[in-house]
Amino acid sequence: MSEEREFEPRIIYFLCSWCGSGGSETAAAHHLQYPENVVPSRVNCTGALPAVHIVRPLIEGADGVVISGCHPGDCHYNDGNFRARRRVALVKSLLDTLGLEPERVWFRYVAHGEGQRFVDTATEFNDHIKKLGPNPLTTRSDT
Amino acid sequence: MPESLVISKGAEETTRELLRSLLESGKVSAVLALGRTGSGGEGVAYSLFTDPTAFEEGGAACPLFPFMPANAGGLLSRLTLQGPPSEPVAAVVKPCELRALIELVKLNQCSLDNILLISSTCSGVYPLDAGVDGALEEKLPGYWEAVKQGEVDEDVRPTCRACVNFVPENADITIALLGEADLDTQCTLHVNTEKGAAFVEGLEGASSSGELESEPVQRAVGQREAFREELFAGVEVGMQGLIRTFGRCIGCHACKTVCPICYCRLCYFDSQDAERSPEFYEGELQRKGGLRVPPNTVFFQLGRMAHMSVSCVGCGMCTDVCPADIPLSTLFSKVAASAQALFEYQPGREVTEEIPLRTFEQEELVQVAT
Amino acid sequence: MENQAFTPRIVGFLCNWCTYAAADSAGVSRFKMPPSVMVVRVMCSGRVDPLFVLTAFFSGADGVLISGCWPGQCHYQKGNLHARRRTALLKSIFDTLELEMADRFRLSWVSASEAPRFVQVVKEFTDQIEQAGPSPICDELFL
Amino acid sequence: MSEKSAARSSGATLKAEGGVAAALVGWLKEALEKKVFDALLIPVEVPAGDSFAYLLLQDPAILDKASPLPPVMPVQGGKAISRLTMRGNGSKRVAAVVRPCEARAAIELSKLKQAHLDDVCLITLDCPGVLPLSDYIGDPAAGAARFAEAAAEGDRSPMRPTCQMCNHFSLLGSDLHVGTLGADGTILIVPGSSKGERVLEGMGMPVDAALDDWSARVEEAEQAQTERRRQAHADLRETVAGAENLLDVFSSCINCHNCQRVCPVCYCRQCYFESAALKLPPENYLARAGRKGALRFSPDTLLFHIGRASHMALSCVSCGACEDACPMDIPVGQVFSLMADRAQEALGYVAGRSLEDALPLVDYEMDELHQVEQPYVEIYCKQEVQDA
Repeated sequence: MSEEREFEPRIIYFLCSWCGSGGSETAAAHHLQYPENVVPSRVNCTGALPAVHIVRPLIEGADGVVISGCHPGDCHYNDGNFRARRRVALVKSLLDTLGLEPERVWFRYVAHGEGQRFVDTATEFNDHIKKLGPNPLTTRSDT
Repeated sequence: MPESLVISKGAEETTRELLRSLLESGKVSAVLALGRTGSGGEGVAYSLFTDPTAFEEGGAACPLFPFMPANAGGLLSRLTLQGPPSEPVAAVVKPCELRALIELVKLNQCSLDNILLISSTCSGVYPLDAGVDGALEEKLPGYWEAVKQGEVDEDVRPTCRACVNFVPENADITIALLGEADLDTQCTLHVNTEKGAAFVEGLEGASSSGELESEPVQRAVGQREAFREELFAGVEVGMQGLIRTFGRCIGCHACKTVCPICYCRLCYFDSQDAERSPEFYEGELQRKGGLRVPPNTVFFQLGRMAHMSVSCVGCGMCTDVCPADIPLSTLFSKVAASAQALFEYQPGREVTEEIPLRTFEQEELVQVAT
Repeated sequence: MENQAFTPRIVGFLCNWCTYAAADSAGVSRFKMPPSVMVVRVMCSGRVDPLFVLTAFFSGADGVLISGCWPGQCHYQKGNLHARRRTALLKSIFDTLELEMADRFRLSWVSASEAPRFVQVVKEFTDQIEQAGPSPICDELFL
Repeated sequence: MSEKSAARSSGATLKAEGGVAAALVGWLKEALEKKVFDALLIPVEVPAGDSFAYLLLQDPAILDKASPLPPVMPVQGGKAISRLTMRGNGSKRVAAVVRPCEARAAIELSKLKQAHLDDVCLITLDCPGVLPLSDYIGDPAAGAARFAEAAAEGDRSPMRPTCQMCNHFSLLGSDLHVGTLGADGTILIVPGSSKGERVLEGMGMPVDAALDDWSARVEEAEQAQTERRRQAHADLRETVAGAENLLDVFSSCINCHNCQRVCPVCYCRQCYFESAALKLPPENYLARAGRKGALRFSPDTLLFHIGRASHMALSCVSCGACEDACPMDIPVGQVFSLMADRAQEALGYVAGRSLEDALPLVDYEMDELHQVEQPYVEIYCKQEVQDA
C-alpha cells in the first residue's frame, strides 16, 4: 500500500490555447492548486493535436494524457474540438484494441472561465491514474 | 601501439565483462550492442545499454550474437548525426558495420568522437528469417564450433560466406574469434589504438604479441574468395539478365532503406521527380504498347549502384530484407568490386581517405574521354 | 531498310561554357551535321549526375553524350574532372553488368573554339550509334 | 465520379468454358480492340516467370501473359493506380483489373487525393486470396498449382493469413465486378456504377442475368468468412493485447518500415517516423536509455506501429501487403486489420466501400462519440475536501 502511495504519476495535460489554457489562467488568478506532476502543454487547438502526440508520451514516459479544449460549439476555429473528439476516439480505439489501457487518455472540455473545472480535472485525473498505477510501457526498454 | 591481451575467460564472458566494467566504472555512458527483446527474448535488436546488469550472465545483452537486425553503422549515424555524445559510448559492431560507419563519417553523417569501437573477427551472421521465433538458438552451438575451426557455418548468409573483409579495420579493440580453438576458455583482445588502451586499462590479462592475421584467418580468406567467385559467376548480367533478376522486384525500396550508405533523407526515386504525369505513361504506352506500373525497377537499381557502389561495404542487409528474395547483395558486391578497383578504393579502410567521387587526380582515366 | 530510316536519338549534356558555345558556333557557321543530338544545356559537365544519364537511357535515348571543357579549362576549376570520374564509374557498372549502354555513352572534351571538333564528335558518335542500332531498352516492358 | 447504379440486381453473362481467366482475358482483349477502353492495367507474368507485375498496356498481344487473378500480390494495385493517376486523369480511359482489396485501396487513395479515378474503370473479381509472396517466389510452379487447386475448392488455408480471414472478397465499390464464385461455365459481369454500365453497353452485352444464385453464394461465403474473421481477430487479440504481448509481437521488428512503404494508403512522401522530428541529439537517446536501463535502437518501434495505425487504420483495407513485405514475418497485417476493423467500427466507416463516404477524420458530426468525453463530476473536489 505504501508503495502505491509513493507512485507519483507523470501526466501531460494538453490545453487548447483559447479555452483550456484560459481555464488554467483563471485557476491561477483564483490561486487554485492542482497537482504539480500534471504538466500542462499548450497547443493552438485540440484539433491541431496529432494522434501521434497523444501516443508518444504514453510510450515514452507519461502515465496519462489529458486533453482539454473548448466546449462543443465554442471552438475558436469552428470545428477543431469536433475533429479532436474523433481523433481521441480513434486513439482510444487503437489503445483498447492493443490492450494498452485507453483510460489513460481523457478528453474533457474546459472553458476559459472554468478555473475550478480545470483544477478538478487535473486533480481527478491524477487520482485516477494513481489508482491505475504506473504505465507498464514506460519502463520497457524494447519499445 | 597494437598490443594484445590474453584473458583466461571465454570470449563471450570476456566481452560481457569488459562492457559491464566499462559501464560500471563510468568510462562509458552507454553501450550499443545486440540485446534480446520481448519478455522471453524472442527478438534480437540493437540497444543502447546504460544498466551494467544487462551484461551479467542471463542479462538482456548478447553482444556477439551472430545476427544483424540493422547495420550498426547506420545506427551510430543516427545516434551522432547532430553531434557526438558528450560522454563516451562504446559500440560492439561487426567489421562491415564498422566499414559503413567509416564511410558515413566521410559522408558527414556521423561523428566518431567519444565513440569506442569494439569489433571482432567475423564468421558471418544468419539471415534475418532464421532469427524469427528463436529458431536461431538451436544453431548457435554449430556456429561457434565452426568459428573455432575457422570455418563458416553453412546456414550463414551467402554474403557473409563470401566476405573477405572479416578482420575489422579501425576498431579500437578487436576480439579475436575466428579460428580461436579455445574460444570457450580464453580470449584475446587486440588493442589497436590509444583510445582502446585507455578503456581496457585495469583489465586483468596477460599481454601477448599475437597477430590477428593468424593462419586460420588466411585460410578463411582463401575459402571465402573462392565462394565469392562462385557467387559472382552466378550473377545474371546483360539487360535481359537484369530484367529477369528484377522482374519480381516489388518496388518497396527496402534495400535502400536498410542500406547504411544510402543516407539521403529523401531518395530521388521516392521524390516528386520520380512521380510521373499521365502524359508520361501515355507517351510510353504509345511508344511500346505497354509499361510497368509503378515503373523503374532496373533504373532504380542502376541508379542506386551509381550513387553508392563505391562505398558499398557488402554488409548484405539489402538481400536480407528483400521481400522478393532478390540476391541484391551479390549483384551489388560484384559491381562494387570493379568500381572500387577502378579507383583503388576500399570503403572503410581509412577515415582520412576521400571517397573517390568527391576527389580526383589531374592526370587519370584519360581513356574515359574520347 | 529499317536501318536506313533509323536516326539515332542522342541526348547531349553540353557544358554551358565550352561545348554549348561550340555547338552554337557550329550552327552559326552552318556546319553540316546529323540532327541526332538533343541538347540539354548544363552549367558544367560536373553537374551531370549518373542519374541524368540513366534517365536518358531509360526514357528511350539511343545514346548519351556528355561534353564539356578540356581538363584544366573548367570554368568551375574541377567540374569536368569530377565528370570524368563519374563517367568512369558508370562505364565500370555497365561493363560489369555487361550492359550495352557502355557503348552508347560517350564523354568528350570540346572547347568553345572547337566547333569543327564538335561536329566531328557528333558525326562519329552518330555513326557509332547507327551501327549499334536502336537501343533495345526502348521496347522493354518490364523495366 | 461513379454514380451508383440502381442496386446491383442484374449482370451480364460471359461464357467461360475454357476457364475463368482465359474467358476474362479474351473479353478484355475484345474490349481493347473495340476501344471500349483505351488501356488496361493488369498483372502480367514477368519474364523470369517467378512473379507478376502490373502492366499498363494497349497492345492486345501482351495480354497473352496476363493474369486477372495471379497467385500473388507483389504490388498493391491501389498503389499502382495511384502512381498512374496521381498527377491527374490523363486522356485515356483505363480499365484496371484488380482484387477487391486493391480496388478498396484505390477508392481510399482517391479520397486522399492520391489518385484520380474519373477515367479509371475498376474491375474486380471474386477473390480466393493470394499466396504469401515468399512462398510463391521460392517455387513458382508449385505455387501456381497450389493456388489453382485451393482457389477451385474455395480453400483459403494455403493463402496469406490476412486473406484467410478476408470478408470483403467480392463487390464493394468497384465499377465492374466479375462474379466467379461457383461459376459453372458462365461468369457474371456486374456493373457497380454508370461507368461500368457504359462498358457493358460498349461491348453490346445485355445486363439481364439475374444475380440471385451467385449473390446467395457470395452472401453465404461472406457470412462464413465474417465469422472466421471474428474468430481470428478474437484469437489474435488474445495474443497481442497488453503491453507485454504487444512488445513480444514486435520484439523482432528491425525498424525497416517496409510495412509502411508497401502500404497502399500510407501515401506520405516523407513519413513522420522517418522525418527529422524523431531524429534527435545523442543526449536525448542517452537520457531515455538512462531512464529505462536500455533503449532499443533505432528507438520508437512501438510508436511507429501505433502511430502509423493512428494515421492509416481508418483507411486500412486489410490487404496484407505489409505482412508480405515484412522481412521478420511479424503478423503486422493481421494486427493492423484488427485495429482497423475496430477503429472503423468506432467511427462508423468501412474503408473502400464507396467514393461517397467522407473520410472519418475529415468529417465530423456535432452530436456523436460522447463516450470519449470524460463526464465532469462537479462535486469531485468538494467530496475530496469533505473526505479530508
